[in-house]
Amino acid sequence: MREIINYFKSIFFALKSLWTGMKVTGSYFFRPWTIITQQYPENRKTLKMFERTKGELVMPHNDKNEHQCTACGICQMNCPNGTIAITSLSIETPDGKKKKALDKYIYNLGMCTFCGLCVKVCPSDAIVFSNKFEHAVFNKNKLVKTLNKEGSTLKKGVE
Amino acid sequence: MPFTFSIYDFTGFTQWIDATLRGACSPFWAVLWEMVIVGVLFLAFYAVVGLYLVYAERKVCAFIQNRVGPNRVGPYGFFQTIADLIKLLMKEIISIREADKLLFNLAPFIVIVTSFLALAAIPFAKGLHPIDLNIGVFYVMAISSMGVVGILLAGWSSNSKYSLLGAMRSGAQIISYELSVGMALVTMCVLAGSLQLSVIVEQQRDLWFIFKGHFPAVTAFIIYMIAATAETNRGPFDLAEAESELAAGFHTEYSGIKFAFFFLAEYMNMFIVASLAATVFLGGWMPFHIPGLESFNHVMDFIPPVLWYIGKTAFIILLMMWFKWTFPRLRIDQLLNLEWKFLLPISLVNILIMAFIVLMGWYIGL
Amino acid sequence: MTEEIIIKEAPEQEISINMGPQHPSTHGVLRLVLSLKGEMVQKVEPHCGYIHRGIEKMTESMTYQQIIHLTDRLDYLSAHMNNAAVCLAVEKALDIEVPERVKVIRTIIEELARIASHQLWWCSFGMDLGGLTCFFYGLRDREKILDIFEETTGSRLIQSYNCPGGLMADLHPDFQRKVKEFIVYFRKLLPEYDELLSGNIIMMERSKGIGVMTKEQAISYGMTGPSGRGSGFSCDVRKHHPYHAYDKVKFNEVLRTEGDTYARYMVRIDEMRESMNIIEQLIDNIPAGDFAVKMKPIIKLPEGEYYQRVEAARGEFGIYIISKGEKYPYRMKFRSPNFSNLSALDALTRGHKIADLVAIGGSLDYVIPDIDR
Amino acid sequence: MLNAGIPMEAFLVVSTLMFFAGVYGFLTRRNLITILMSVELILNSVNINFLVFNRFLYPDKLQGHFFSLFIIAIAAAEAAVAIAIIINIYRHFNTINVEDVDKMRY
Amino acid sequence: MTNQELKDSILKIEPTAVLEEGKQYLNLTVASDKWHSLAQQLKENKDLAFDYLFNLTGVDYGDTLGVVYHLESTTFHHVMVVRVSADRQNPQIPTICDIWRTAEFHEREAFDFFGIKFTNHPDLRRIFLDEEWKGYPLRKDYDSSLNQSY
Amino acid sequence: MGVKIKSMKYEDFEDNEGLEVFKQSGGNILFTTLDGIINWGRSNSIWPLTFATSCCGIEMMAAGAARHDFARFGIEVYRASPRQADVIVVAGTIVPKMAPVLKRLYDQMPDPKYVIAMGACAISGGPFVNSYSIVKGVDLIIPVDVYVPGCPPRPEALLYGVMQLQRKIKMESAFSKKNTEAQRTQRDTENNK
Amino acid sequence: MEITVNHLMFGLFAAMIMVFSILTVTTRRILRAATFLLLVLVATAGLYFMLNYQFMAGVQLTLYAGGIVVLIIFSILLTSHISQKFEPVGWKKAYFSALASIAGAILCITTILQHKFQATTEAAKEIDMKLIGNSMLSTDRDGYALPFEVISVLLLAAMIGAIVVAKRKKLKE
Amino acid sequence: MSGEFLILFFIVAVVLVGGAIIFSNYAAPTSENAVKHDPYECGIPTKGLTWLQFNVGYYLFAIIFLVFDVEIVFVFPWAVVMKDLGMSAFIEIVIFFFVLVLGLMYAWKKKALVWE
Ligand code: SF4
Ligand code: SF4
Ligand code: SF4
Repeated sequence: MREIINYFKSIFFALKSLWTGMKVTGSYFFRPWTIITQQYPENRKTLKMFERTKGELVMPHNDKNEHQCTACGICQMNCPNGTIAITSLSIETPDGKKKKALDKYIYNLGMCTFCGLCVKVCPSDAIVFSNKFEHAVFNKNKLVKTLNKEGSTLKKGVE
Repeated sequence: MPFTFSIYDFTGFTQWIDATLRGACSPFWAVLWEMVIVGVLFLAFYAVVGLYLVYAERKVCAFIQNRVGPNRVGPYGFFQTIADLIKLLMKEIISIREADKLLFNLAPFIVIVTSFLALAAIPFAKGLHPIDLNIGVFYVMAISSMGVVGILLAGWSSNSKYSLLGAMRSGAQIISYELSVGMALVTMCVLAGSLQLSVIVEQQRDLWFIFKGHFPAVTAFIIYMIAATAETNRGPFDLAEAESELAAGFHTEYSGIKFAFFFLAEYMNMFIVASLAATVFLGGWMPFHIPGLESFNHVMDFIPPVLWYIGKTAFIILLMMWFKWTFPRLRIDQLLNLEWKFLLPISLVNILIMAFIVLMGWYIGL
Repeated sequence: MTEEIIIKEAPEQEISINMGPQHPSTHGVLRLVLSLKGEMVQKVEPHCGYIHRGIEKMTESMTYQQIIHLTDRLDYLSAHMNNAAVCLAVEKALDIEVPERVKVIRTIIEELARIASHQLWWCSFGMDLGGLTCFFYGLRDREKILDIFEETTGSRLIQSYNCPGGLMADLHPDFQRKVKEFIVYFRKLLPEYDELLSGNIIMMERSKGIGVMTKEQAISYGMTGPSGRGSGFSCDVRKHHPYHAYDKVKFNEVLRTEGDTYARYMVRIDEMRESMNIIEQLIDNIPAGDFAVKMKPIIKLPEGEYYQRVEAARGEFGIYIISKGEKYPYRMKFRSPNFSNLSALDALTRGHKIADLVAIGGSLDYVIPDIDR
Repeated sequence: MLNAGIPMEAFLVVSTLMFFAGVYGFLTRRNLITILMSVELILNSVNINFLVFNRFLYPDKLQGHFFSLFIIAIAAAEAAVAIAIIINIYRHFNTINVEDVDKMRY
Repeated sequence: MTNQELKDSILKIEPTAVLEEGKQYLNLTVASDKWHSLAQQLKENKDLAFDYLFNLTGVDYGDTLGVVYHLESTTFHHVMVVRVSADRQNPQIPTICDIWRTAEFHEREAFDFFGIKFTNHPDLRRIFLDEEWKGYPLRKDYDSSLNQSY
Repeated sequence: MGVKIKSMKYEDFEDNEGLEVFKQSGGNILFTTLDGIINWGRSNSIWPLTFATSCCGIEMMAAGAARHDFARFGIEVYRASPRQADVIVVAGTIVPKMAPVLKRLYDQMPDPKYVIAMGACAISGGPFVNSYSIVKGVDLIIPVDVYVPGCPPRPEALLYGVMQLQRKIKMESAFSKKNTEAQRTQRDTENNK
Repeated sequence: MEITVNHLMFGLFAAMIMVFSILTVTTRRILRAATFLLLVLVATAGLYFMLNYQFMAGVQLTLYAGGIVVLIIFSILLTSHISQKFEPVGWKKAYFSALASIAGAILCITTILQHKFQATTEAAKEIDMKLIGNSMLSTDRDGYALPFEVISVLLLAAMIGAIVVAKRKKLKE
Repeated sequence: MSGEFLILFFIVAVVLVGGAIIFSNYAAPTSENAVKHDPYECGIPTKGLTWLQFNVGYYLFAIIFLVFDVEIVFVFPWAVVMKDLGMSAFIEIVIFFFVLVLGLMYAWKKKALVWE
């Protein structure tokens, strides 16, 4: 007899626990306003990243097409996997001294791990992270970018 | 025969077609033409139902899961499954080395043909009943009991371990649960005293069977729902294609359109069991009536039978989807346990209770 | 003269079947070779290395700051804890006392990461059992934590937020408010997890009494973290060898004695509550101060050996550094919790069914890159 | 109705062919399961005959109908036991070939 | 148990062992042929009860190879580091995976990376790398060009 | 332009020059329309293979979850069997031991098939380029259609990558049978010169 | 005689039966044999259907096609592998068996064709389920109540027998 | 509509499947490579036979299923007339079920219903 009672008890318990679960899912089904989906391409205009979001490395240029990189190479040295390659030329300053200047700041977006070391160690704050995340391309080579703009020069006063 | 089209009764419509055709050509050709028309219509119906069930499932699960689901292909993602179909049609079909090609190709035929034939016996509305056999309930059961062969063949002939394992599982599962489906239906047949689906529907003119048969009918309904979910291989009984265990189960090796047919058949089977449940338990296309409340019944009569039918079927399908997206999956031994130690004994007893109630005349309404 | 080809194998012979590397339930690229008899698992042979990336060798040519970005990627779900181990080891070796603020922030972030990791485990465990909706609910709540992380650290998953001597950046001003909001939110939603899965009869049937491991076995296999604590092995590093601010907060070590899949499951669920307790104790009194101490640009550890253990989301994470006084470590070894836990898989699953194997695997919650390193 | 215009002999010829196909299989097959299948063919053809005779010769009675009904039931029971035995043999001898089983008896 | 007491009781078991106190933990160095029996004692001795092996590291010391074991007692919470070294040409160390089960995988790892052979190990194969992998990558003299297939 | 993606302007996309390379002439009107329909179907129903090796896989999961919802694009149907998958999202590091497996999985997929390389590891080896056990980019093993940089890329970035893939699919001509493997490989190597 | 849909149906079913029953006994792959058997049985159900024995058709489908064949397929799945093929039957044996069968078939068919059956030509009535049920449960002369009960005993015996046989441990080592 | 339509539906279904497969075979792009037609096993070449041996588990259920399937078939005619025949039918079915339940009990006791 006890067995039979247990038998029905177990059935009852099982049905109850199933119903508990169904209540949860069912309640969401009937509350479509709880949907949290961001409709990405539609909300592109309004989509705001957090300001610290690391999307890609950029080198800010001011309106005179000047950047702050002294081509010291510290970032290149600190980068753990060789994402950054800096080529520099030596130019002569007006007062006759030889100085290193940035020729090309090559940054391989397809390799960067966004560890943030380069930005942290840069003595002249020449590079920052931007929020842009839409980078997908068809050709891997497109991911290798030159950060300094064509014809840009070093900002005055940055050593 | 005049042309009478009414959404409340399709008999006139079908008879008109019949008469026109017979008037126009010889009986043989008339029948043939009729067949072609029915066939094409049915094909379209089948495809539309299949595709939109898939769409519905995706939307339902999306809503349950707090997201929106497909919404970029057409308005509200309405053409999503059509895109899928086109893609699958244009997808390479891979044949498997050392597979038994004949059986490998035969398997999708079997699953589709059985679902097609079973669908043929479902009464959609008054007069919209492709085949009205006097063994209707039994016929649907018999036909759908053959679908499992397709699954077993698919699993075996793919020459892959996962497929075979999945096929064995779903084979054992489907045949086991078929019993309970049958028992639940028998219970209702005791009440109806007939197997003919049209008669069964007619009998529920005043009140649906699930209310007429009260306690045993409700039990039978629950058993039917569980067993039918299991028989269609849907979650939480989807062991055969248990993603987390067996990759894709018995159709692991099927690609392209052949896979699509298994996919489609799964949904059509769901539709069939839901229709059968709607017909046998919830009164098919009969409106909801409460004996005695004439004005209420009149209001209900205004809703066309097709809508009643669709509504009930949709409700049961929704219920099955709700199950699937809520519960974790059972293990194979638990699954068989559930059938053989719970559902089968209970439904055996339930038949006796129903018989007793019928014997004593304790059911509601006569 | 026989008419058909007789199969050579004996009928009840075991056959082997591959699960993975590409398989939804191995959580990545673990490969399990199962010996089956029918559906009974006779033996499980884990084949690792499908994502062996040679991190230990790479560390031998990296500075300690750079190593952080590798420890991040070991067990990416408890990246903070792994980083903290490196930082703690370096700080201890150099005798640097980090500011209180750093300690508290690290603790909070670690606990948040633990919750996030357990949430992800919950989704994937639910998915392993076939409850697909769990996946979405778990990840939905996890997004909140990721937002908090991103706001402060700039990345969602792999933050590289710790650095020897402190943190990479200060907290975002919104941090405290958001964390508090999250705690309120998650306290409300955690019972839903129980309703959906923990209390479900199918789930209980599938996990109770499955994959039982006794305490002795657990210790012998070195099973740590929630998996070990489910067997009653008190192995919480936060309790026994406190670091950060863990000695200042009150929390319970969640222990269960059954040692089955369900116990491991419940330990994690309860740990989420415990983590929320810890965060609540700390979030309102984050001391002011610097977020890092000034370090030399090139860190050289004095010659010697250092061992640092922390409690990652999956168990005890340890790093063992042999330094020869250079800026690169001479040898660095990571003691990853998953690797030890994995070694118990065979013992756990013998005699169970394939479906149980999936459930047990889910309850061990392995992260493959952490195993393979 | 459906059988209108089809002579009874046509049915009988079909069933005869099926019967002898079964006999052929029974004689040539050496695999126990295929032998079982041949037997099923034979039984099935007998069933057809019962029903055909019933329909065409005694359309008002149901004897043939019930006979075939019971034959099918018995065939099912027989198949169940036969398969159980076959599988047992297979588990024991690792073959279901009659000749091999014969040889391996001791 | 303090480190001093530990020292005493271990020396009682194995007089040839060398014990010294490191910065962090007590260090023990033992010859490889004595190691297995000592390990047995370390675990089974009621006062020592080192039942939890939480780390096993292979190290390339240059002229020799070595294995470092980190042991803890879950009852007394004392920790000890054991060092066993082996020669470079034919490194052999007795396995302890019969004592601490977790060592089975860790030893395979050490074999994989350093080529240290653990005698009596039930299943000593490479664990992470392919069977065909040439050389032992974590040895200092490993030539990384050996296996460059990609 | 023949390629339109809902809610996104042509100019909003990166690498439009790269896209032009894939453009194939469709032939006569009938074929162009047919191409249009088929490509519409294909591009809107990209079923991925469940394939994730490491961290990026988690972000791929996040992309499928409620917040970002892959399903909106009709690509939520993750298939565990390569036979039914259209795209393989290589999410995570590939090491030499895994490479043959990946190749095999790719080979077992039915045509037309696509590959998205997600994350720095899959593109170039990422953080592990200097390791002894790394494949420096999956394009060394299988032809890649779209590269999604990041470590890990945000879910939105992956969605963006998927849209790029949709654009690429829409450029193709369904009947010219240019999608077969050998031609693809050849074309891709040319592009990546 | 005008060709009607009936003829087409009968032709289809008859052809299916003849072709597939021969294939069943001659194919060299065991699961194919089972599949062909299934098709034969389904076609037979079609014939029953044409005879207007709808219930029998249903029974044929459920028990034969959906029951016995499934069981057979199950046992095939257990005992054979896809790469197994029967060796062709020895020609002597095949020859004699075929001869015997064909001779038997010709004999029977000629007998059938020569015998004049008193067949009714009227179209078949539909057999109501009620009729079947009534005569199955009635205890009078045309009733089958006793067999009905005996079937249950038979099933019991079959079940017990099958379980005993299947559950027995290996006979000897 | 009547029975002829069964065959119609049969043919329509066959045409649907066959047509789609044939169409797909011609229209879809194809490519060849060495492993495409190998069985899938999570990306690892299959070793040994692709064949799993099963123990008693599955087929015992198939056998018991068959028995109960027969039972259902025989119960259907009974169900139809239950209402009309009343008591006698009820008693007959009780006996019928009783005997069957004996079988089920036996199977239960013999642990034939325990999947292994
Ligand atoms: S970016 Fe900064 S660190 Fe790098 S080279 Fe320029 S100035 Fe130096
Ligand atoms: S973020 Fe890290 S990986 Fe990227 S460029 Fe900077 S240092 Fe290199
Ligand atoms: S790219 Fe970065 S996030 Fe992605 S798998 Fe590689 S290390 Fe992990």
